[in-house]
Amino acid sequence: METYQIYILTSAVLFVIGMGGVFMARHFIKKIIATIIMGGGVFLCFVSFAQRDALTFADPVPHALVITGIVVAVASAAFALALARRIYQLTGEESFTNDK
Amino acid sequence: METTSLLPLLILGSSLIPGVLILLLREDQSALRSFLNLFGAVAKVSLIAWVFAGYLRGEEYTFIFRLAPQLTFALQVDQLGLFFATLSSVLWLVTTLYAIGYLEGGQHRRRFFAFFSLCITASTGIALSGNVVTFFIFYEFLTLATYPLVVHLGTDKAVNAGRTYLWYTIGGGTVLFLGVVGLYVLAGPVYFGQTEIIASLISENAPQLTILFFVFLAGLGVKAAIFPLHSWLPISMVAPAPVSALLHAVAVVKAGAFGIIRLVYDVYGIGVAEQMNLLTPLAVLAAFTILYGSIRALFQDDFKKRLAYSTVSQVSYIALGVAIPGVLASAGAIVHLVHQGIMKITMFFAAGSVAETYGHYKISELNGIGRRMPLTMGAFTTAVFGMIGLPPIAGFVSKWYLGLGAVEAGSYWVVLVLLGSSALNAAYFLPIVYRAWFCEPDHERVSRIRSGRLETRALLLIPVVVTGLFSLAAGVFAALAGSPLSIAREIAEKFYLL
Amino acid sequence: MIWFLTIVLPLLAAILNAFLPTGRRGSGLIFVIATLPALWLGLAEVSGVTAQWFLLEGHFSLDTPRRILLLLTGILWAAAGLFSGSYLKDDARRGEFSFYFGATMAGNFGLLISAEVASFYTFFALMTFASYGLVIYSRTPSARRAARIYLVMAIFGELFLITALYLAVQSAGSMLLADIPPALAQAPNGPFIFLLGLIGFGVKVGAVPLYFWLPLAHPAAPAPASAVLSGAMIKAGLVGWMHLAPVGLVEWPSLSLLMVSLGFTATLGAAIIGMVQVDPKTNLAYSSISQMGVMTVLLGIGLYGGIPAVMLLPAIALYAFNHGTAKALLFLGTALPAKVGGSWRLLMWAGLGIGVLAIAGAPLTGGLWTKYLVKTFLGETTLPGGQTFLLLLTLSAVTTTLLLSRFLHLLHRIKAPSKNVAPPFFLPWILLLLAGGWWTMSPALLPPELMNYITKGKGIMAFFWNRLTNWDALWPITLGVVLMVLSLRFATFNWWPTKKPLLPPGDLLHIILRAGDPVAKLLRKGISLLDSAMKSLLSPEKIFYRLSDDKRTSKISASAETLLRRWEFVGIGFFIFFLTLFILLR
Amino acid sequence: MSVLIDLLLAILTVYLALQCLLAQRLSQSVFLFFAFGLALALAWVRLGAVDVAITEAAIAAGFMGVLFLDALRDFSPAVSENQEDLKAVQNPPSKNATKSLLLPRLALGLGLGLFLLIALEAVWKTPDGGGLTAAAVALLPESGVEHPVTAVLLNFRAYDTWLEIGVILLGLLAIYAAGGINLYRKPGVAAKDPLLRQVILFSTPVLFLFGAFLLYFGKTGPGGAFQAAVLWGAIGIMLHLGGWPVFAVLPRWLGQLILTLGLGFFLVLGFLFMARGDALFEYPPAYAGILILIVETLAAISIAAALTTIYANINQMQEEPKQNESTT
Amino acid sequence: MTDLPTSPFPALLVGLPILVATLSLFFRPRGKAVVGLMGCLLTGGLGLIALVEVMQQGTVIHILGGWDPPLGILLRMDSLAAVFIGMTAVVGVFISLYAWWFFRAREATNGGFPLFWPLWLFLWAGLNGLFLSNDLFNLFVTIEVIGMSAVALAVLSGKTAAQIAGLRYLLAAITGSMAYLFGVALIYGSTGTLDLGLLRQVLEPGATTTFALLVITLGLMIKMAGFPFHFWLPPAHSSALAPVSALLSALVVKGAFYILLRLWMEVFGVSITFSAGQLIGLAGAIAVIWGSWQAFMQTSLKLIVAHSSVAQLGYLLMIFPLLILAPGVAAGSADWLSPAWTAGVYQVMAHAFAKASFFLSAGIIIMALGHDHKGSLRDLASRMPMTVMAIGIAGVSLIGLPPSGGFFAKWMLLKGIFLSGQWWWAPVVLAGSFLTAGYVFMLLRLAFATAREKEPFRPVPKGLEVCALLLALGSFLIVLPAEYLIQFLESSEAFGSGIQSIMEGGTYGND
Repeated sequence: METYQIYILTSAVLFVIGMGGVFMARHFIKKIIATIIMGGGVFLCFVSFAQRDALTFADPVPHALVITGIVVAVASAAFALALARRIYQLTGEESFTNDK
Repeated sequence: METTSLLPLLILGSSLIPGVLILLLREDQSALRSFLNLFGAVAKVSLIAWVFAGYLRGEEYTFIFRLAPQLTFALQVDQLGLFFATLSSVLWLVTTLYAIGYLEGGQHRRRFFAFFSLCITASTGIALSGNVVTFFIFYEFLTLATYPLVVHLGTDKAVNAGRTYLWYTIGGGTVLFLGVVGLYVLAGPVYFGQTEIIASLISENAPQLTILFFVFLAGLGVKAAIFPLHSWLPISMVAPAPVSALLHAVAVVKAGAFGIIRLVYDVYGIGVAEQMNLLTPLAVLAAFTILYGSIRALFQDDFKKRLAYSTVSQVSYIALGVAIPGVLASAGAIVHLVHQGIMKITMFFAAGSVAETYGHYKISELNGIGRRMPLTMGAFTTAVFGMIGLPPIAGFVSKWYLGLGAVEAGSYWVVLVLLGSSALNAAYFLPIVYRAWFCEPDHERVSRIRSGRLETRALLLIPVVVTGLFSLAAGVFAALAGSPLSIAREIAEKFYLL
Repeated sequence: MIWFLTIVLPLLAAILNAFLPTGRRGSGLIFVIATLPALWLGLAEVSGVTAQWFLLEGHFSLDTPRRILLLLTGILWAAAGLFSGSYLKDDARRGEFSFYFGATMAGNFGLLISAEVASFYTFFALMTFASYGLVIYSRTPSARRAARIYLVMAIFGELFLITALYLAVQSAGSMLLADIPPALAQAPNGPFIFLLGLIGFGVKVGAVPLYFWLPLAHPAAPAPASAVLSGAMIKAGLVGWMHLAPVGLVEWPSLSLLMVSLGFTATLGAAIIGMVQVDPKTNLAYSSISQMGVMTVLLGIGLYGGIPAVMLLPAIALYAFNHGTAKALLFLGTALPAKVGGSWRLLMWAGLGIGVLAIAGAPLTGGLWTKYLVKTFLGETTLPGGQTFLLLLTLSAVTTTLLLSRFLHLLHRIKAPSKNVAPPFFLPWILLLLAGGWWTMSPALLPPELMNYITKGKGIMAFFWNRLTNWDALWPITLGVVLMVLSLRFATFNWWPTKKPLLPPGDLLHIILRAGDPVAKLLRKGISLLDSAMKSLLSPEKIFYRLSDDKRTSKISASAETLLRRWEFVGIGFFIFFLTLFILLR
Repeated sequence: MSVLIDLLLAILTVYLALQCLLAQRLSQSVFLFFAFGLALALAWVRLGAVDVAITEAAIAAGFMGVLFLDALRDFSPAVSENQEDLKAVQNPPSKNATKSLLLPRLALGLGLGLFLLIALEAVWKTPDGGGLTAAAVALLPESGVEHPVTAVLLNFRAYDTWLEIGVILLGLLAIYAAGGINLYRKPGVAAKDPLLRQVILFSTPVLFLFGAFLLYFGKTGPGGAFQAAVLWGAIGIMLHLGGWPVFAVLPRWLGQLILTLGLGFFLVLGFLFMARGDALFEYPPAYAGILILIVETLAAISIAAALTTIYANINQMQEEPKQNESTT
Repeated sequence: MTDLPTSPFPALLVGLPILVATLSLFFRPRGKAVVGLMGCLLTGGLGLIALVEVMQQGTVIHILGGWDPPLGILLRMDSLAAVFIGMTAVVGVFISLYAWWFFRAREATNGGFPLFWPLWLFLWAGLNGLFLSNDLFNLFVTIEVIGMSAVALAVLSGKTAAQIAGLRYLLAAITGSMAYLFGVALIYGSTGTLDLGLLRQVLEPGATTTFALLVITLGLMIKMAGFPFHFWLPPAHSSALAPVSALLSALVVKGAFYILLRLWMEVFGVSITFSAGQLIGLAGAIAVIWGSWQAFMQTSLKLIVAHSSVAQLGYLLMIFPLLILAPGVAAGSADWLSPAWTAGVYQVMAHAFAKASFFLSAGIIIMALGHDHKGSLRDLASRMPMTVMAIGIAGVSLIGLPPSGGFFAKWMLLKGIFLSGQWWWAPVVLAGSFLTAGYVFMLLRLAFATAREKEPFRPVPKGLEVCALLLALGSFLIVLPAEYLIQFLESSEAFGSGIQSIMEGGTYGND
């Protein structure tokens, strides 16, 4: 078993955990964290492939993609967090109450 | 097919452009609005006359615009279309006059007249469509153009009526849509008159064609108010009288009936339709509708509602005639298109005038109205006798041809239906006549809303007299060359020669 | 031109007179002028015309029987018109009366001169519906009722009529009326078509059993209208029959027997019922039914073959002529006793007597003439039972005499004015008396061959001075008069009703109504049930509205949507979708 | 041995992720999230992705963590229980409600499980596509930089990177939008702890230098604009925490210039060369190195400014009085 | 790939809006609006010029940085992309003009929402980028740009409801993007390339490809609010400001659809089965029915319109089953492909115009009345005839009545359905039309009804009404050039192509 294989499996698991979190977690913050975990899984997958495809050095393209991806994900998450906090301030709600 | 002419487009434009312009006018510019309206109406009548003359000289007027492969917007001129277009345009002219008088001082006249014009545009469009899809386009356009007219009053009743009206017509349109697409898929672009296309498919695609026929029928049947798709019609009676008149006499129901004529004669061809046994169900439905409408009409006290149910019944004559193979019945059906139109419009005009002048909406209030509005009610009575099928009024002529056609085809039961309908017609119309002429007015209830030297406003009176005379003339001069009947006969004969 | 004037002038007269204010003179004259073309056509032979523009191509022409009838009609309308001009001069609704009167006149003339189906039917209908206005004219409840029944029956008749015409035209392949009898003779469904026509026109004719509207409607109208109703318009139905009947071309024993027996039933039965009426006009109406029965018989024997149409039809027309003039005279006469006083009454009674005798068929009247015609044909026919028919005919003379004596008796009871006066409308009456009498005597109306046939070539005077004929004609009348006088003289026999008729007018109607009432109620109930069922059930939009307007529906759909908006359910949806797609992609 | 480490690390990561989501208290979650980020960063290192590790640690774990931490002050101040538990205590749910929750959760769990199985199969069976290493190596000399990741980021796929810088600016704008505030409101002032201020003052230059080093080093080895930007951004955040609201002092136009410089210059440069007839973001190989360095530097400054502003704005939200509902 | 003509337009289409957006940040609110509007007009003009360019030159490309794929990124503008960009340009310009008046009218009370302009320009750039992109990862970035700017715009109003809806939207968007990115990762891992053109050549069927297809499809379905994932759309669209709602529903959701369509058609053909297409179609069908029904049941105007979007997007999904050829059907004999594609493109365009107009009209009404409860629409026809007209015309297009773009789309859809023999979709199309008519005419019905009580009524700038009306008319006018447009689209590689379904169970897991 090679390193990348371990991580590639891990990536799938992380993705699933993140997804489960998005669907099941109640609190806004947890949902946001869950999306980041999802993203973590995806990025792990990329980087694992990079390691698999390494020659003298690891495949730089996935690395670059992941860096881009992380920044994008963080920007979204920060935005989500801002929204969540704003909602809390305005209504005191910490989770979706499922009314319209 | 190759020659392209803008004349058909111009015919449409003669009402479309005034319609749009009116929409841009201010509400208080009523003189200009009336001018535009009448100008458009007169222009349309003259244009159609011009085209008709040209057509008789053997010229072709075709306008074609390709939207997509196999999807063509085509206006073409044939006798049946011109026939219908003439009816529409002439009655539009009359109704415009009437409407100007009727709505004097009313609300939202800008909207009313604008859509009124659009409505007739659609009607002419239906008449001049050269193929199924163009027909469908105008068919739906008509639905939309009439809606604001139906709900014109804006009362809850009107608005709810509009709702029902739309449910039905849109539903019908949707079904028709299915049929149109199905036809295109099966047979390619079908121009009216190209019955050989369907005929060539009959050996392979008979079941599909049968299904399509009934899909079409369901779609067209809504506007033609064939049972059980008729409910919208009596309900949409809440509209102002000119609208009801136009709706019942020309625009909407006729669009459906005209569509059925086109379907049977110009798309499927009578031969194919007969061969595939498509007509019997249509005949049965139409016959049932005729009786049903009449029976329902018996129980209506609302003047216009009774007229509406009568329309349900009368329009099905057209479908019935179409469903009976034979030149005579076809001619009867086609000529009834016009005859029913002029008679029914007379009746609605009369009903509207009575309501507008004396505020009577119910039949039970009409005692002695004949004395007070002799010309109006005289025209109405003429139309009534026509409806019953008494000569020498227009209705007799169509009924005569229908009956004779039925006998010729050996469908004796149809004759029974016609007779039953005549009897029922008499049963629900004659009481009105009786009240109008032979009952003493209930004096305390009589108060004229508007006073004047004439029995009512001139613009309300002239149209009703004119259409009343029309319905008389269409019967008395039926044999004259150029009368509706003679044209209808020619059309029908052409269908059977093909 | 004259053909159109025949129709147009009455219509113009109708409109003109409708605007003539009450109390103004001249309306009678206008009507008379309006009848002139018809009279001219009735007298002179004018070749027919074709009006291609009219309706479904109009043809107008006349043949002998119709010319006779047109003449009759013209005379009657002229007389009645003149009569009405003064009779109704001060009536508040005269304008209206004149309108319907004129329109009816136009219809009546028109149907006689029409030679093809469409215009015939047109004018027939015009006459039928315009005369509604005459029937309802007095606006009394009984008139309204009579008018309603009249209308219903008229429409009933029209329906049969139009069916018969459809079928006839179809089998003839032509709209010309002249083509119809041969076609019916050929067509397998000819008898059926004729039967339809028999019923359709039978309503107008007042044939058994469709006559019951007649004793109500004819008396309801004012006297001049009654006169034309009973004298002229009733003959329109006869014309219709004559147009359809393939006389001499076929042998339809059952139809023939049917007509003959119905005719005799009418002749005798109506006379008896008429006798027990108390209103002179009702009495006359029954008499009309009775007399039409004789004509029915005549036509009936024609359907058995053997007698050519050119013989029979003019004969029937002549019978109708006699009856028409006399009946009109009597109907107009009903207006007289209350107005005519003094010595004028003598003239009046004489005139009425002549009328009665003419109908009864007394010697020296046209009645004898016409009765003789009937007798001749009854004798000639090969229809089984010819002798019985002759007997019945003789019997009918007795009953007719009784009936009409009863009529005179009823008139007699009307209180006369004490002064020696004659109303202005007495003059038209006299004119009618003269005209009717003269034309009845004249043989000119008949085609020579028929004339020869009847008189066996001996000439007309020989016929009139035939002792045997006179005696045959005279004794039943004498018997009738004697019976009448006896019954009036001796109280034990005087069971004539005075206040209330023994049988209500329109006898059969009451039975029909009694029997039909529950049926009608049931029918109405059924229809209204059907109506309400259709109202509620058969409007899919209502079901839809109920569904969509229901609070619950919106609640359910809203909560479903809320459910779908929950993250858990989104997740479940996600996985379901995922797994399904996964399986489908494998 | 190394496999074992990797296995352990993998299990740890998964465990932390799970715990992070399952934790009862929100604060636990946030701390576990920190830990998760670090574990993931370790994994990156194990996979030879040092750049990614730095980015992850700095941005995903660090920056986001700080934001979450900051948010903790906000949510459920008294008890950091989960909201639903709190509510459950306040009004005990009916039996139905719990039942209705249980079933969907079970279904969800089942779905997740199946999804996981399928996902595992899929990743396991991934064929070897070979990647783009060879292509990158081949073109590296033309790129103007020596570090392949930087080459990809700022030259080969400069477009993505440019868009990404745009995303950060966009994120900032979005957060403004989320706050329902106007762009020109300046961040307020935070707490003034003297000790903290000292520490911050001290660490600022260190961080700055380290960031600059990373930036420059990015040309040849791991490190680059983002990593530097995070460090510089950290300065901004700390200064803000210490009561020196950087953007409050700067003139407005300058602040905006700093924020947009990276994106703008990047693009303008691209357009300039495009005007010359080249493609967008096509640099002449000769100047590529220096141009990339400039772009990177400016990008780093902008990103740092953006991160600072983001923090400042999010941080400030709580202090802002409840805004009057703007009626739309 | 490189033999296609190069054009600067693709780069400009993405670059310029962002440049203007950046520039606009330097201005005060008023100036921001002016610059923003100018930028919008510029971008719109650019889009149309680019469309003309493609019409003249055929497909053009722009190799970013001069690096060829797979290492570099290629912007590719074929006729399909050009049409979408052109549509975005037209709709965008009108919405921008509307927004200009809209925000000016409320400047006094709400400050005029200056942030709208940069965000909208970012969004526009993202959309253009998305239509042009030929790279899986770049697509991810563009959808993130779109997603974030869209959510930011959605919450711009600052209302609580908008923010909750926005957060839901954002989380859904992130989840969708992550799922998409997971698929991208797997694809990259198994092929080593991200370029769509190359992928088509090298992608092998197998478990990984299938899974990647699955997550990508699901991710994009979430982003485009396909049936079970429409949960975020109605609240987000309905609570946003009017011009924003218009943007979101007219343009944003189309982006995800565009990618989904292209990926299915151009990339994943190797592992797609006929029945999978049926499932997507089913989702679309349910969306049509469900969305329309929900719209019918709503009580406020914007919610009606928002739910209607769900349904209208369902029609888009319904073309998928038609584009996949059942095993054994030769692509040459499949004459329904072109109609199906036409249906898709026209549905996108018609919906863009009509729905934009609808939302803009809703905004006008809200501005005039202060709220949009449907009951208050009474008597609107006499007070604001132009707006009611716009609603009517747009509604007609949504219903699919002739001769609107919606009609054309439905016509083509039905035609495709019949030609392909998949008749079971036909009732759905009809039922959808019928229900759509239900809610459209419910609105019109109210508009024509007389008011029970006179509500306060604020006058509205005429420009707003004109914009809405013109957009509505646009949904009709697009039919006029139909024939030319179809011809033009046929030059695109994807347009008119179908996927040969793999045999059931044939190639999965044979590695």
